[in-house]
Amino acid sequence: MNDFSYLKPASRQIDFDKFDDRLLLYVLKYELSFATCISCGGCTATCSAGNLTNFNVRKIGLWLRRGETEKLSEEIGKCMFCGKCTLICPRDINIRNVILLIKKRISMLKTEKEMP
Amino acid sequence: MIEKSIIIPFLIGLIYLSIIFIYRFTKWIRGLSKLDKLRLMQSLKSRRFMLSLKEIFMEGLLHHKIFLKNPILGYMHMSLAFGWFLLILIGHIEVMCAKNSIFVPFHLAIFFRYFETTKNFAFSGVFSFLMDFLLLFVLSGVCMAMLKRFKKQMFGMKRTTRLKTGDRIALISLWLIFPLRLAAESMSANLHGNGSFLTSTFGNFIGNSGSETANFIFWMLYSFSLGFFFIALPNSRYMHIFTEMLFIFVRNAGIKLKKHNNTFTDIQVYSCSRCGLCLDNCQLATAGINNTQSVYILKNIRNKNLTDEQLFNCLLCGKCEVDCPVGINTIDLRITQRIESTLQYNSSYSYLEDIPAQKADVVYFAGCMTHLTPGIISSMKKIFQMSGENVWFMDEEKAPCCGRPLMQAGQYEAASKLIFNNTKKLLGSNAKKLIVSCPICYKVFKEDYELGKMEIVFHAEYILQLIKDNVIKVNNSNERIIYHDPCELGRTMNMYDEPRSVLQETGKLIPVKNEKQTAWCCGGSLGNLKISQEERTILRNQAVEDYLQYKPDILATACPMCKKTFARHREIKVLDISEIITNSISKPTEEKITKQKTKNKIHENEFV
Amino acid sequence: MYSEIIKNLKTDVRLTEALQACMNCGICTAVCPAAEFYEYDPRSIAVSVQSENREKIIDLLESDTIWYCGQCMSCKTRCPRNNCSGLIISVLRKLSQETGAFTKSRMGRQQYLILKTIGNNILSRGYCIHPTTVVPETHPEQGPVWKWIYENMHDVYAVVGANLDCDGPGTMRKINSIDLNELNNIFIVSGGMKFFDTINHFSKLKAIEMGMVDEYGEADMEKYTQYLLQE
Amino acid sequence: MEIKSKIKWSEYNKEIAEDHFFFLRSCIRQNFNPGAEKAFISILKNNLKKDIFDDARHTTCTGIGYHTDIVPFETMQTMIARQFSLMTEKGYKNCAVSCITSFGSYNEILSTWKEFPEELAKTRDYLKKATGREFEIPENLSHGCDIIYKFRKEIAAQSNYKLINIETGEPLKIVDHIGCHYSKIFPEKGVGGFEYSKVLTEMIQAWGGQPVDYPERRHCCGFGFRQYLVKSNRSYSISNSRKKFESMEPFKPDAIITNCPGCNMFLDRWQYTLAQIEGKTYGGGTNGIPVFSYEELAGLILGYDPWKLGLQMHQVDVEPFLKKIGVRYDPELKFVGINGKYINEPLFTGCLK
Amino acid sequence: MIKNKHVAIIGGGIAGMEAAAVLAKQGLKVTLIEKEAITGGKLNDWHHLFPDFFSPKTVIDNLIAKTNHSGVNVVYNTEISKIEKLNGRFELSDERDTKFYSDAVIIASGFRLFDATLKEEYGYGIFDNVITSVDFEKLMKTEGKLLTAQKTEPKRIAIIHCVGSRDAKTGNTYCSKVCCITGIKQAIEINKILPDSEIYCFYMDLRLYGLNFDSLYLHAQKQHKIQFIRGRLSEIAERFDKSLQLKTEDTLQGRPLRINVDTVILLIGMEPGASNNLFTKNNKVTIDENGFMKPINMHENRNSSTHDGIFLAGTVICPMAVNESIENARAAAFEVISYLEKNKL
Repeated sequence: MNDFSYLKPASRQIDFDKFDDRLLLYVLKYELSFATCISCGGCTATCSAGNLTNFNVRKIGLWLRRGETEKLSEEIGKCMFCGKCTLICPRDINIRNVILLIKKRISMLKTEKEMP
Repeated sequence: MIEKSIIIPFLIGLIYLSIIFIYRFTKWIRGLSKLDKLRLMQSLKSRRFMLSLKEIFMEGLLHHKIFLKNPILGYMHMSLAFGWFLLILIGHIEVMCAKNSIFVPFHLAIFFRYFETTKNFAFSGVFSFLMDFLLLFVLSGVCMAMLKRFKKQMFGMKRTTRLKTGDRIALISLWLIFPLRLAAESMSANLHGNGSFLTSTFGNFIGNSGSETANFIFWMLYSFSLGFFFIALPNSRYMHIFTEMLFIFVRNAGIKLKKHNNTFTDIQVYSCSRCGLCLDNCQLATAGINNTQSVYILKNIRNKNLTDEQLFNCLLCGKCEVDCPVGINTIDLRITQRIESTLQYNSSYSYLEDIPAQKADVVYFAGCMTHLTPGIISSMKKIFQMSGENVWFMDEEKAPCCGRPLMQAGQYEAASKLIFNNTKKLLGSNAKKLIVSCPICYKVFKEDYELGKMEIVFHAEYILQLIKDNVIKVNNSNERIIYHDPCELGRTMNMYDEPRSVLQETGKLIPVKNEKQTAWCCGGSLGNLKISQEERTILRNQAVEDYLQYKPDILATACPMCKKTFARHREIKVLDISEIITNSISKPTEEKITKQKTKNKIHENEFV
Repeated sequence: MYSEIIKNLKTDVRLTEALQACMNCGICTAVCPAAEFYEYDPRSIAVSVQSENREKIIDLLESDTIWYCGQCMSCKTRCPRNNCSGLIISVLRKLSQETGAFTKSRMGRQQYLILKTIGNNILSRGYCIHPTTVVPETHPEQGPVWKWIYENMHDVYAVVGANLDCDGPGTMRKINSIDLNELNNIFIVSGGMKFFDTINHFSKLKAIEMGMVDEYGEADMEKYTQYLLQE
Repeated sequence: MEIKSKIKWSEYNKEIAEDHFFFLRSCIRQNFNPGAEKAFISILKNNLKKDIFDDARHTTCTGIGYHTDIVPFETMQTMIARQFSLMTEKGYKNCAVSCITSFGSYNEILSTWKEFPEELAKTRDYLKKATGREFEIPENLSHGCDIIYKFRKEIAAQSNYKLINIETGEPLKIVDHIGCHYSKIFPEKGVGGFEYSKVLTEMIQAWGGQPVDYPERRHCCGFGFRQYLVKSNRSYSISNSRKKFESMEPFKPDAIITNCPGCNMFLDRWQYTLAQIEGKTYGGGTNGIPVFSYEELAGLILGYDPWKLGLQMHQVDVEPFLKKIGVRYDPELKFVGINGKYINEPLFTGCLK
Repeated sequence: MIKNKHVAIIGGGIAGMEAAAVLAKQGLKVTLIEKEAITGGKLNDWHHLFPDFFSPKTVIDNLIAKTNHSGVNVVYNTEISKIEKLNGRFELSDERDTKFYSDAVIIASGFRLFDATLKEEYGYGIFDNVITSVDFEKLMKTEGKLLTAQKTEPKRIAIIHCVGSRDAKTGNTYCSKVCCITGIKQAIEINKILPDSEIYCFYMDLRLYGLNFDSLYLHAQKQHKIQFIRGRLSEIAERFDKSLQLKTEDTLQGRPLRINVDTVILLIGMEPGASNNLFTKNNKVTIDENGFMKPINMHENRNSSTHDGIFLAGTVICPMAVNESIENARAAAFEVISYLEKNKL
């Protein structure tokens, strides 16, 4: 038999039909202001953690909307909770709470063993 | 024998209560850490024991603090607690006199008028008068309590706590005890004439319709109400009556919550009388947030149904702690609950690379919030330039957070990682002084960092020293200044005077009604993770509108967060202390400038 | 090595065609097969080149990124500004090879492998690909039928009327030496040969840099090839 | 320059020469489907009675070298100029290009020469210096499929079979795959433009079949030049092919028709490989969906012997398809050598053993 | 006296009607020439106006009342194809050679809707479940509901911005300006009738130029859960179940994105009117590089064409919203009056 280990069929495309909305629904339930995000990037620009590493608050929001649970659980721990993003946000989104809720839901998923 | 049966309900209640008490108190004390137990033991042997007793008397019985805050409410609590206490005490003395013995059955005083139908012992008249008087005293409290339940405004209270079933049973039985005692004693007075001005009057009122049976029934009801009350008590808020005593001993022994729940949490939770004073002072209510105040948090911890939405919806401003008549550490308690609720949250700050520490005499840590108020940074730079000290601006470019916001969000472990990293850098600088311009940072540096001999100085203190040392000379502009006490600096760190002393040098400081301990929270608090921006704006407006009445030229703050919050209001000019100082610095003469320049050569490169 | 990099970039006529002004709409990435598979975003390539930011462009030249494109040109069809990221890539790749930047990335270094196969085929046979070079061992995905064809090449091609490796016209015929000569001359005159030499040159330098040398201190390109295949 | 085109593509038709073609071969086609090119010439000469010249002297256009970035643009321009020079020498003005990559390259160069005349002058100069040759720009440049498309009805008229299931009488469902460089670079060079190119679908219709649209119809097969040619990059290729198969699967096509030599081979081979890796076939059972080039399909309906067309060189078995349309063939002769001599057989055919 | 002067207005849409009413009220003789059998133009098909969901019918009814009241002579079913200046007066004629004479002309012939079939990759006219924003307005007006071609309630709806705008591939490189807010308005309308549906807007930039447009955007996000994905749609393809597969890039993430939806609404832009070219033939009226009528200058003289005496009103000049069109027409009317005053001798 031939060895096909050099071939790894894969796709990077975001597939909206396989959308993991567990985090998003949880966040929106408790922090509706998140719905108004316009991805302006103001949060990322001011972010204390983002100043030190490639942590990107705007992308956190984006991943939340795209159901990227795994990426979120990798990245969310980098936030320092300093709150600058919340002060900067032109839509007055309570970003600190959004991050807190993501952390909460991820910790819930871990105990429920729902993680992908 | 049937006669004696009236004590049974009371006795059952009392036994049940005692068992619960012994069980709980033992559990709580055993649950304290070894060190805390030692502290408790030692405090019992020291002067603190007397202090605790005094406090128990002053607060537990007289309700001195409530009295100061609200005399009517204070009287109500005092009449119930102190009155009842005296009823028991005098009652016992009466029994002792009557029986001529020190050792008398403890229940006798409770049912004395039922068993002792004669008035033939020494001072019996005086006693019966006293007892009637005390009963009247207590009854006045009961009446007020009933009134308060239905018409809280009469007591100057905007809000009162909501009741649960356990509380309701206890409340009703408590309300019934004294009227029933009055009725029972009046019956006895009617039959035996052993009453005084109150009971006799009521006894006479009954006239001929009194009988032994009715007497027995009322005394039995009285006994039942006591029994019910005792049984309901452990599951009601009245548990606080006794827990509070233990709490006072424990608190006075210097025991504090250490970032995780232990039985001290329970002691505090059970010590809460749900008096509702924390409701009135909580600014959140202005914004329509009415279910997250400390009393509800304590209740929900007890009932194990605390939600994140409640727990994290608190400004951590500390106003409730100031007012708490029991002295519960509401802030510590809440933060501990936050820590417990976020234990599973992960965090990773491996990216906090080792930025080499710079050797300096003084380190300046601006903090995240100050980075959003560049006016404060440039003022601080000017001030450092004048001081001529060798300053390292630690977070000028790569700015890690101090860790306090994480603490406030309950993520203690994550905060510790930041603290560890910052500590390493701070110690590496070999500086003697760390200057911070943000109270949020100041608090965490003071309380949670271990920086050895390094002195942690708030910028107001530092500026004050520079003024005293004549390094900075300021002009007094006579502008009307209101100083806003930041929560994290005032109520929780007790720094009230230094900022005021600084401001007095530059303008006319106007005293306002809500200052120091009772100062407003600006609404911007990082402690609250749930409040919406609209709600924050309501809080801010509440403060600003109050300040505007005094027609200030400047609203001075010592906190970048407060500054940022107030600055969104268009009608008030907000400046940080450091900015006010740099604005009012007297222009140094030419000679001085050159002198300064040579002195500050290194720093000019750094900061200009 | 990167002096005048921006100027060199802009002198390529293909860039004039390929990049008007990008408005960052992402229509190219939406259909890009490379974006489907790699951490690749043609939109951001266009934006980087448009920025004419030296650092960004040098980063690109030295990165794997520019080597992800599969040159299908799907991006060309849809662009609302008539740009073509695929063609921008061609320009960048050319520059990367001219400057030697390609040896700094794993994907870039593969150019040496391609040169050794496709380049060699072109010059020596006049074909880009020849059946004898599609060896079943290195092409397991070609399957058992191809293995059968490969093993019975002469017969199978003859049956379908091909003229494998023979003179005269027809399928897979042998390209005679006169035509091959013309081809080689074209490569010499038009810069193709020089380009081959450049790729060879920088690959050798890389091999030496990586310590792959023979006993005379010359680059050991056999070893380098093996390294690239394993990389 | 911004082109202000308001072409209604569904009504657009490109110009395709009538007769007298100079044939330009494809490297990949010759390698993997040598019978198809042979059939193309035969169809033009014998069935359509056209003049097509197969010049032994022409070489690769170096398009694969260009798109793998080892051959500079100038060199490819000169190489293509040499092909034109051979054409000019033989007195032809119309090119018939077999390869899609070449077709794209020829068009790219013709467009460049139009847009930048200095590039044309430079190329003339290079060619002259290198070979002493001169050349004329062809009047018409058509891909092989364009020509078959143009004469699809004539072919249908001469055909022995139709793309109809002889048992059910239903037209066969056929998906088309257009090589990317056919009209993605220059939509106006393709029949009907790019989005809904008619070049293959109208062939299918003319021959009795039913073209089927599917979501990933326009997606690249995944060749990606360097992405396939370097072994460690081949996951790119298979991933993109898989995307296509997954998308066409619900439509249950009877066959795939392509106009590109590379796509033809890849869509055939990757079905086998995917089955080996993931155990999944797209054609039902152990077989895949047969993949035909337009010449192979034209040859089949015209009654060419499947084994002369080279259909035995496909990994996916074509026999089920042949049976559907009723082609008479001798299964015994599938794997024989020259003169009917017995040679080995492949280990297995189809996608799974 | 300019009261005897005659003004011809080409186009009985909202701009033409407004200009006609204003001029007639000033006592001028006004002929309003409309190619259809009714006035009101394309607004007749519209259901609601952005950003306040105002009724277009009210606008049209008021304009009709205004024109009737002021004595405008409305000529229906007449499409002017030629404007000429003869002996100091304008001669307007149609294909049937009906002639009108006037002292001044206002061209208010409006715009043309982008033909979405030109954007082949979006499958309009090919897939049943792809409709345009105009189709949607008509649907809402006539049936008040949105169903798929299979007569089911769509679960997911995509709204595609910039169809035929800012696109060299369709030859329109300008922005149609009103589509972004129309998309948001329609998204909200869909959410109102199909509260459980998911609605996605695919956009490049949201060009919400008007007051309250951005607050409508905020409202759409917060109250109606409309999702906005930044990425230009690349293609639409029909799946086996007749749902539609959309491909775009999530540009904020830099990754290709695929989504299956039940219905697609294409926000088609405004194109120059078909007759613009005809008008340039016999006089000095010119069109700009996009094909819209060219004013003398776009800042102070937007209503004057490059031919003295011929004026422009509404969307012949550029894409405009209803309110702008009406205001613009009013301004054109006053330009006409001052022109006639100046030339009264």
